[in-house]
Order: sequence, then structure tokens, then C-alpha cells
Amino acid sequence: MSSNIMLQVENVTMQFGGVIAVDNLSIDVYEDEIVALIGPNGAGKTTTFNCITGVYEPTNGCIKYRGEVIVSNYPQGKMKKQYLGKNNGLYSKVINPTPDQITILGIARTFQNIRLFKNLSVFENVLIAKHLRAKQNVFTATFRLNYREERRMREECMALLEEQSLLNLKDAPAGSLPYGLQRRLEISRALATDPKLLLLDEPAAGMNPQETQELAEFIRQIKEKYKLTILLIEHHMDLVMQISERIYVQDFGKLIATGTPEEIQKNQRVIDAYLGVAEDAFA
Amino acid sequence: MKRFISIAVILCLVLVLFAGCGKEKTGGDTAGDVIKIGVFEPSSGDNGAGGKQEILGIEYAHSKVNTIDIGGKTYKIELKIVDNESSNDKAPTAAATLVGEKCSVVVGSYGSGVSIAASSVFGNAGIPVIGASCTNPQVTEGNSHYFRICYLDPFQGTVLANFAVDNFNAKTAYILTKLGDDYSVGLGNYFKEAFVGLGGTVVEESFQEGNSDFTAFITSAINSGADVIFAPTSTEAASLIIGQATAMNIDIPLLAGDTWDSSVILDAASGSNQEIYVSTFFDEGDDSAAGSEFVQGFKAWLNANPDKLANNGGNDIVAAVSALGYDAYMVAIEAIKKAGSSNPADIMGALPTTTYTGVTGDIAFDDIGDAIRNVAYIKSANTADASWNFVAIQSIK
Amino acid sequence: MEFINTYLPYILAGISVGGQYALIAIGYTMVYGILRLINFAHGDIFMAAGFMMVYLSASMPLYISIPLVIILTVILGFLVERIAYRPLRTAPRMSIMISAIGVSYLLQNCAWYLTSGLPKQYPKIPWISASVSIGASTTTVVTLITPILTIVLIVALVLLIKHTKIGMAMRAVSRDFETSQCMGIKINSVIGITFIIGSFLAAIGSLLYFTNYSTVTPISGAMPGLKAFVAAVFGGIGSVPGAVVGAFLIGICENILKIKELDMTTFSDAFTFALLIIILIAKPTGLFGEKITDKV
Amino acid sequence: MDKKIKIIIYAALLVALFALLFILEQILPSYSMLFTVLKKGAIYALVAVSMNLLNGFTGLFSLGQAGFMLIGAYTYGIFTIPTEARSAVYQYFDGGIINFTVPVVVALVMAGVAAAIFAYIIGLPVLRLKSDYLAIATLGFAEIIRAVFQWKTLGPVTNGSNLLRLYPTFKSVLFPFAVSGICIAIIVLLINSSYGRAFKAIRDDEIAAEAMGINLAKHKRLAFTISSFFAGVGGALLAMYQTTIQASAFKSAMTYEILLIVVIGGLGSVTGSCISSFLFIAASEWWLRFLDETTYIGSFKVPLLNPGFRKVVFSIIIMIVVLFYRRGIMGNKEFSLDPIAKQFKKRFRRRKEVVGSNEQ
Repeated sequence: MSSNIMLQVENVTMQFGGVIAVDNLSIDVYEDEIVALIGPNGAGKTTTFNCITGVYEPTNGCIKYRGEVIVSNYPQGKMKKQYLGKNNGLYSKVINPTPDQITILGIARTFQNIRLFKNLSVFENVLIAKHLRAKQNVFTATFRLNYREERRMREECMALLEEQSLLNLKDAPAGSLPYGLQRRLEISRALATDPKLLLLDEPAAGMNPQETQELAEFIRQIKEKYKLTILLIEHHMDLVMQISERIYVQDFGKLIATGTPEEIQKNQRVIDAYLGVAEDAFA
Repeated sequence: MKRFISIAVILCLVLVLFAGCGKEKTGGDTAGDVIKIGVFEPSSGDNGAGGKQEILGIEYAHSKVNTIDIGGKTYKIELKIVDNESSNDKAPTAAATLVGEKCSVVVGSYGSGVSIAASSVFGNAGIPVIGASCTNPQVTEGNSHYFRICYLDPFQGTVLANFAVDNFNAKTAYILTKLGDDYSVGLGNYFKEAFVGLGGTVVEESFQEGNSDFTAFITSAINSGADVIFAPTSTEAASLIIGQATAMNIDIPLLAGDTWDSSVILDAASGSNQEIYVSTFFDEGDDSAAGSEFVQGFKAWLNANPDKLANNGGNDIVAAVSALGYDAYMVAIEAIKKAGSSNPADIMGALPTTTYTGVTGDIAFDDIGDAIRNVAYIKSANTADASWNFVAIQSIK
Repeated sequence: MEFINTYLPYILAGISVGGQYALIAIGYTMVYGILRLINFAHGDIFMAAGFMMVYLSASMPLYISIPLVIILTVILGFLVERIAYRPLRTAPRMSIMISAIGVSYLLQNCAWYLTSGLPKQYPKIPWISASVSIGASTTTVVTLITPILTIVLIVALVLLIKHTKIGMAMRAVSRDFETSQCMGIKINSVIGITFIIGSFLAAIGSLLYFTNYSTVTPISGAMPGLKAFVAAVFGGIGSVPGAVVGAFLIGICENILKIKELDMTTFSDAFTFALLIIILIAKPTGLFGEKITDKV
Repeated sequence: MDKKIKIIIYAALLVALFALLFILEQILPSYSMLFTVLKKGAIYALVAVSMNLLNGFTGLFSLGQAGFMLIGAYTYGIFTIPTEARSAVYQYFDGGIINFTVPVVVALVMAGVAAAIFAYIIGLPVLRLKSDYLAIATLGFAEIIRAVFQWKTLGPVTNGSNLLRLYPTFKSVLFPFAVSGICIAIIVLLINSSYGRAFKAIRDDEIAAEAMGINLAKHKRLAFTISSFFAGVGGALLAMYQTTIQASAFKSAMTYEILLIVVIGGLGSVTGSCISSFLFIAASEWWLRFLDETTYIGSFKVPLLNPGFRKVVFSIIIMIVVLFYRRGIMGNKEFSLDPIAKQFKKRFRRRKEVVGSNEQ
């Protein structure tokens, strides 16, 4: 395990009205790791992702990327009175980036319910991800003065699609792809933004054991190939146990356990959380 | 396949487009013994009511004179009526339709804005236009193809200012105009100039298109201590103003220009005790031979045609614009006779020296192409039986 | 006293027009709450009600023509929903909105065709058209009864929504369209009833409005319609009391702007929209609206 | 098809179109209704495409088009009225306060820039709003702009609510075609560029687009500003066509008209917008005009035909399109020669095969 810390989620609390979705959560992800975030339905995992990627502004807490604070907030305004979480007053800085700023830093994500640009072709879907790093402005782009840049982008995308064996489908509308390929395309698209850290939100949802196995292989491959650090949310325990180096378990917003797959499998609190509270955890 | 169908459909439409223009080209010249007179008037929109009344006058004139002898040959006169929708952006297209129909001369339009907007279309085609009731100076100014037989706004504004001072001893006038309406703003402005010139003070306000609540304006008028309210607006706004003024029981007389000379106003005012005075081109009670003959003939014609009667607002009150429409048509006929040709250029050449004694008085054109007029009729609304009372023939001091 | 005498008419006019806007605004807010559709045609249904009154009262006594106008308006509103919106239930929202614009265009053009664009004189309804004096200013009875009638109707409507089965269904549908469909609520009849209530109130609003302003034209529905919509947004779309408060506020504000000394008449319409934009930016949910967050 | 050949074919078609227009102008009388339709159609095509850039390609439902056209029209008019004509035009404002003119082309660009600047400023707050709220806010802004331009205090510049006129206009149909053509070509280039893809991504899924590193605020503003630029140029062209400018003409009804053109052509199709704008203008101003005239067949009066009937028929047609042909003429496809070429190739190949088999 490399000691270089990649992502630190520090005391993050997300409160919607009177409901706390993420409660004082802290997660560390080191470079070159695969870390899983698991928990029963409604535990606040996706909300955590949304806080990291700038979709939501956390109510309190901060998030650091490679040692630098990228998100930070504390209860203000109406929240000042309503706040029910901990560590109030610990933070005083407000940094609320938009998702695109997070992506530019090198953090890419996929979505629980696949969000592709359904009307655009497979190729265009990937090409769009190249937009943020292209050296161009609207004038040079319109009048094709950026043709070198454009050519480079296209070539890179072709190469990526070839690798992911999606090249033969490149002109098909993304929405017309079968489910498994849509997942794969979504991951490819995230890869096209040249990330260092990849956040996968339930990549194996809706897959059978066979497909899940293939996915595990695929995740390992891309991790090696693109030198990625991966944080994933998943319900398929076999996948989680197989690929992740460390696991965080979240329940009712709170962190209830952390450790290696073996440790987690034995942890009584985790077992309670899954079996004692939610019946459909391993669905 | 679908795409091919759509392409085929488009091709067909394009073909129709060309077929259309082919037909148009041949259609214009077939009947050699027909002279077309274009009628460029609004029959919808803000000025639809007035436009229709003007068309009625023209149609009545056409029913009286529908042939013309040039060089021993009898030509039939055909009216080509087109609706300019009271809208400046539709006016050029409507005008182009008339040009496309090869009209020899055009009559119109009610409303100065559309006349100005379409002026260059006629100008470029070299077709003379005779404006019946467009009173804004800009219509004829600076072009040689536009003529008009009515008086102008500066004159009308001055007449009304004089009338206000003479009759009501007015010191303060409240002027209400409609934003974006050339006629309204222009006439309001000329009235203001004249009224201030006569030593009065004015309070000005304007309302926006589509406004239907005038109570606030009327309140302002009351608060400003106005002796008269001058509201040169379209009939549409007029009926709102009258209705609300009546509801508020104000005792300030309302003054307005020629647009208000319409049965719409009488309808709105009937049964109230609102004082309304308008300046106009023609009075129904005119007892000159030509005038009374026109009034009687026109009424009979209206009553014989239910459609026409409906277009006149459902009654047989003769609007001044109908009389002007009648005269404009007759002037066009005179000009064609004088030119001895149906060629627009010849008619344009003949028009400046054309004179005609119409039901609205003697018509002769000055250098700009405006009729030389020096009197206006003032009428007041008789709210008891919904008719007009003749008040005075007002001239300028 | 002098002050009141000078400015009372503006306030009165504002309250009266506010009440009329409120009656239209409810139609917008209820339809938007359920279908998430700005029913652009609503203002034109209001206008159509005006024309029906003009034509019907010409041949029938008022006690027949008034109920008939209300019934016909309700039918018109229902038909518009049935023909122009229901087939597009599954279409993207933009399509329905465009359809609404199309209906508005159609209704205006039909009115234009039937009346040849001529303004029609609205019939005088005895008693409510009469003039009364308050202090030194004169106004009509309709100005005074409008706010009262508006409040009464709205209280009735709120009771209906709160305490009846159909009201509950409406609230459910506006909260979650799909789920309530799954729960066995007949979506189409709920939407139909929403349009019926909206049109009914628009018909009453039209009676009051045109009695006050005396003339109906094909475009006389457009501006009040837009302003009522602004009122609905201002109060928080989907909220009936919000729409009413918004409507009265807008009605009063735009009349205050017409006070001569302010010299802002040019902006009395623009003001409404400026208010809209300010509220949308400062508080997108309006005064009483509830926040809806997109789920990611 | 080879890309170069394709470009050559399209260029040739374009040249042919202009040549055809030129020839038509020579042989047909200048007042032919065809030219009116072509002129106005070309202008509306530009405005419709610019609106499509927003509504169809970026997914921003904006209804402010008329307002930006108004700004463009006024900017053009104000800066091109000859100094000697100013006293006649600004008759109530002592000739106005602007006493210079700029060349037509410069004024056209200025018209676009002025509209774009306004759009940028308006976009800062408004573009944060979603769908219908955005629509109603932009509609409101268009109304505010209209009121501001009619404001008496600005009279020395805008001539208040009075007409602007006597500025240079065009006679030949080639002019609007050329200007619109260039502008539409630029829009097409933009749509097919990296930025255009970003716009389409925003249309399809805002959240995913953001996750792909696309700055929503910036790109929406960009689309809004560029669209308004071309709407401004379109407004200036419309002013030239109409020969007079009046703020009251740029009502929300105009925006609705353009929106209907875009919808009939197909949201997300440039060629669709172009085709439908010509059809729309031709139908509303020319082909259906006979419906307004009282017609007699023999002595039988054809019922219903009265002024205004044209508009009723027209709006019914529009409703039918909106309800039953929701995707419009072109859907979100573009007109291209590829399928035609393919068809030809297929035929050709088949024939070859037939010939080949005969030889064996």
C-alpha cells in the first residue's frame, strides 16, 4: 500500500431539512487502492459520492484531494439553527465547487442509474469527455483552428473505444446499447476525462454472477492500465470482497466499520446492520 | 424510407412554389379590359374596425362606378382588397400582394404606421397610392408616390386644441396616448404643441399595448385638474376608456381625433352622460347635395347587404372614414381618366393635378401630395340615442 | 385625507384587478402543480368566456346566459385538455408547452375570425355594473365585490382540496405523478377535474374582469393570463393561497406604478416581469412553494 | 462518400442555389410574391436556427428571441439612418443624439453584438433557472426590453415609441440569403464542434454533462449569447426587410411564431428549421391567402371564407403537426445527400451485378 493519500473525507455531514443523510463521515483513500463503500439501502453512500463530486454541498465538513482542500462547508443561514450533526464550528471555510471543477481535478464518476447522453452516438459520448482538457476556445473550435487538437481528441477516443471493444458500435446511439455495454460505455466515458481517482456507483447493479465476475476483471484491468485509484459503492458482496483492499461500511449515514474484507466479514455490527435491520441487503 | 417521403414532400412543395409564381405571372395580364384598384386596409387587428368602414366606403364607390372609358374602350374596374392586419411587419407583404396583382393604383390605409411601413414597397414598384385617412405627415413626406385626401395630424391637433380653448375655456389638458402607435403619439404631440401655444398646460401619459385598465389614468386626469382629456387612440382602447370613465362618473369632456368617429364609440358611450367630442372629416348631417346624396345612398346600400352592415358595426351610421374611402376611390378614378391609361406611372403623373369635388369637400393636392384642407368638423356623441351631433366647423386661428 | 382621496382609486383598482388575476392564477397554479405545464391557453379560455357572454347575452336573459357561459367555459377547458394535452401525456415537457402555445394561437385566431378583430362591448350586468362613491372617488360595485367573491371562492376551493377525496387525489398527483397512478388514482379524471375547476374560476374571473373593463378583444386574455401566471409563480407554484397573495400584490403594485407622479407607466407591464425574475432568482420556489430537489 | 467530394458537391449546390436566385430575379418581376417569401423566409430561417441552437441543441427553453431581435433591429436602425434623414425620423426628439452612421455590414455585426451583450447580462441570473421557469423569465425579459425601448426618456436614441425608418435596406433577395447563409453556416460549424457536442450533452443530461467536466453555467451562457447574437443579426435583417422598425412589433407572438417554426422543422435539426421557415412564411403569407377572400363559385358564396379564416386554418395545421407529427419535418436529423448517394450506389451496384451475372 502506498502511503500517498489521495482522498480524505473529513467529518462530512449532509443534512436535508431535519434528516441527516451522511453523519460525520470520514474516509481516507490512498493512491493505487481499490476501496469499497458498502452499506444497506438508504445508508447515504450515493449522497457521500454526491458530496465528493460537488453535486451536493455538504452541510459540514471538508474533503481533501491530494492534501488540498477541495470541498469545505459549515452550517450557515437557516441551517445554523437546524443543524443536528457533530463538529459544528470545526470548519470556517466555504468551498463549494461545481461538479465540473471536481472532474477537472481528476476525479471522475459513474452513476447508479446510468446517465449516458442517450441521443448521441457512442463515439460522441466519449468525445464529450475530452472537451474539458482540450486547448481551444469557442472561436477556434467553431472555425476549426483547433483541428490538431480535435484530431488528437478523436484519435484518443478511437483508441479508448478499441480497447473497450466498443469500436464496432461507435456510431450507434448510446441509448440503443444493451445494459451491460451501457455500463461499460459509462466507465469508458469516465476514463476519457483522464482521471486519477475513479468513483464507481454500483457498477454491478443488475448483473448476473457471470457478468459480475467479468466486471471485477475489467475493474482490475483499467486500474492497472490507467494507474487509477478506485472508490466504489457496491451491493454485490462477492465483487466487493474480491477486488477491494479496504472496505468502509456506512449505515444510517454513520460509519460503522472499516477494515480489510476479512475483518469486515467478521464484524458483528456490520452483520447486524445488514441482517438485523434491512432484509434486502444482499439482494 | 421516411426520409425519402419527406424529401419528396419538400420537392413537391418547392414545385408548388414555382408553379405558384408561374401562375401569378400569366394571371396578371390575361384580362386586358380590367383595371385593378388595390385596397390596402386593415380588416383585422387594432384598426380592423376602422379599416373595414373605410373599405365599405370604397366598395360603395365601386358599386356606383365600376367601369371606366379610356380612349373609347370600356374597362371594368376590379377591387383587390388585402388585409394588412394593422401590423407594420405584415404590411409590406400585404402590399407586395397588391403589387403582384398588378394594381394600377392603390387606396389606403387606415392607420399611418402601416402606410409608412408599406410605402417603399409601392414606391419601388412605381405604383401611386392614395391615402384616405392616414393623417401622419410622414406618410407623404419625402416621397412622390403617396398622396392623401384627408387633413394632417398637425392640422387636426391644432384644430382640437383651438376647440378645447374656445369651447371649454380649457387651461389644463390631460393627454393620453398609446405607446408605439405613431398616430396616437403624433397627434398627441401636435395637440400639445398647439395647446401650449395657446397658453395652456398639459399633462401627458401613455399606456402600453394590450392595456385594459384605464381607471388609473382617468384618476390621474382627475387629480391633475384637467379641463379636457385628449385621447387620440384606436377605437379598441377608446371603448375601454369611455366605459371606465363612465363607471367613474367623471365630468371632464373627452376629446379625440378622427379614429373616434366610429359607431364603436357611440356604442360604448350610449346610455352614459359622458361628453365626447371628436374632430372628423365628414359629418353625416351634412346638408350639401353631394353629402346628403352620399349618406342616403350609402345607408341604403348598407341596409341592403347584411354582411356590409355587420362590417359597419351592425348599424347604418356613416363613419367619416367611409366617406373618405369613397372619395379616395373617386379620386383614383379621376386620376385614371385624366391619365387616360391604366399604367401606374401615367396615373402617378396625373395625380398631382387631379382635382375632385367629393363628399368631404374639394380635393386638390399640394406639392407634398397632401390634400389642401382648412376646416375640420367637430361632432359630439349623443349618448341618449347613440348618434353624432354636429357641433361646429372648426378652423385654425 | 387628501392623500387617501388622491390615491385610493389606484389602490381600489389594484385590489379589484388583483382579485381577477387571482381567479385566473388558480387555474395556472393547479394545472402546473399537477402536470408541470404552463397552460398558456388559460388566458385565452378566459377571453373565450368573455366572448361567449357577449354573444349569449345578446339573445338570452342574464340569468340563463351567465350559468351557460360558465358551463361552456368549463367544457372548453376540459376539451382543450382532452384534445391538446392528454395525447401528449408521455411526451417531453417541451412538447406539451408548445401544444399549449398552439392552442392559445388557435383560440385567439378563432376569436379573431368570429369577431373580425372588432372589439365587442361587454353586456352590462345590473347591480354590479352600478357606480358607488367612496369618499371623493367613484368606482363600480364590481370593484368592491371582486375581492370578496375571490376570497369566498378560494376558501371553498381550499376546503375542497383539503377535505374531499378528489382533493386528496389532487394533492397526491401533484406530489408524485407515477406513484399515485400506481395507487389506483385515476390520473385522467383528476387532471380533468383540475381543468374544470380552473376554467370555472376563469369564467367567474372573466365575468368580473370584463364587467369592469367593458370590452372584449381576441387578445384581451393574453396579458391578464401572463400576469396571473406570474402571480402563481410569485406565490409559489402549486400553492393556491400563494397564487392569491401573489395576484393581489401584483395587481396593487402595477396600479401604484401608474400614479402620475412616479412617471413609470411605461413599465407597469415590465414591472410584473421584473418582479417575476427577481423572485425566481432570490427564491425560486416562490413565497409559499415547496422545494423539489432532483435526485441524482 | 469521400469528404472532399462531399464538400465540393455541397459547394456546387450552394452556387447553383445562388445562381438560380439570381436568374429568378432577372426573369421574374421584382414584386413577385415569391421574392417576398424568399426574403422573409431566409430571415426567419436564421432566427429559427438561432433559436434551435438554444431549444433544440442545448435544451434551454428560452422564449426571449423577439427581445433580442428587437435589440438587433434597433441597433441597426439607430446607427445607419443617414444623418440628413435624422431630423425627419426623430421629429419629436430634435434629430436624436446620434449623429453619425456606420456601414451596413458593420451595423449588422453591431446589431448582433448588442444583442449578445444584453443576452450575456440577462443570462447571468436567468440561466440558473430550469425549463419552464427559464421560458417564462426570458419571455418576461423580452417584454421588459420592449418597454425600455419605448421609454420616452430614451427617445433621443430609440425614437421612443415612434417608427425608425429611412435607413438602408436591401432590394435583392441575394442579400438576406447571403447573410443568413453565412450565419447559419457558422452555427452549423459551432454545432459540429467540440462546443456543440458539449451543448448536446447538456441537453441530454445536465448532471452527466457536469460530471464530464462541462461547466454548465459557462456553456449555457455561451449558447445563450451566441444564439442571441444571431437573433440580433436576424432582427437587423428583418428591419431591413420591413423598412421600418417599431418596438411594438416585437411581441411575444413573434417568439411563438419562431418557436412553432422550430418545432415544425424538428427540434435539433438545422435543415428542418430552414425548410419549415420557408414553408411557414409561404403558407401564412401566400398560399393560404385565398382563404381570406370572399369567393363566389358562380353565384354560390363559398362558406367560411372571410378575413381571418386563413389564420384559423393555419393554426389548426400547426396543432395537427404539434399533436401528431411531434418530431416535425426532420426530427433531429439533418438533410444530407448521403442516403440519396447510397440509393444511387445501390441501384448502380445491382445493375452491375445483373450485368455481371449475364456475362457469366
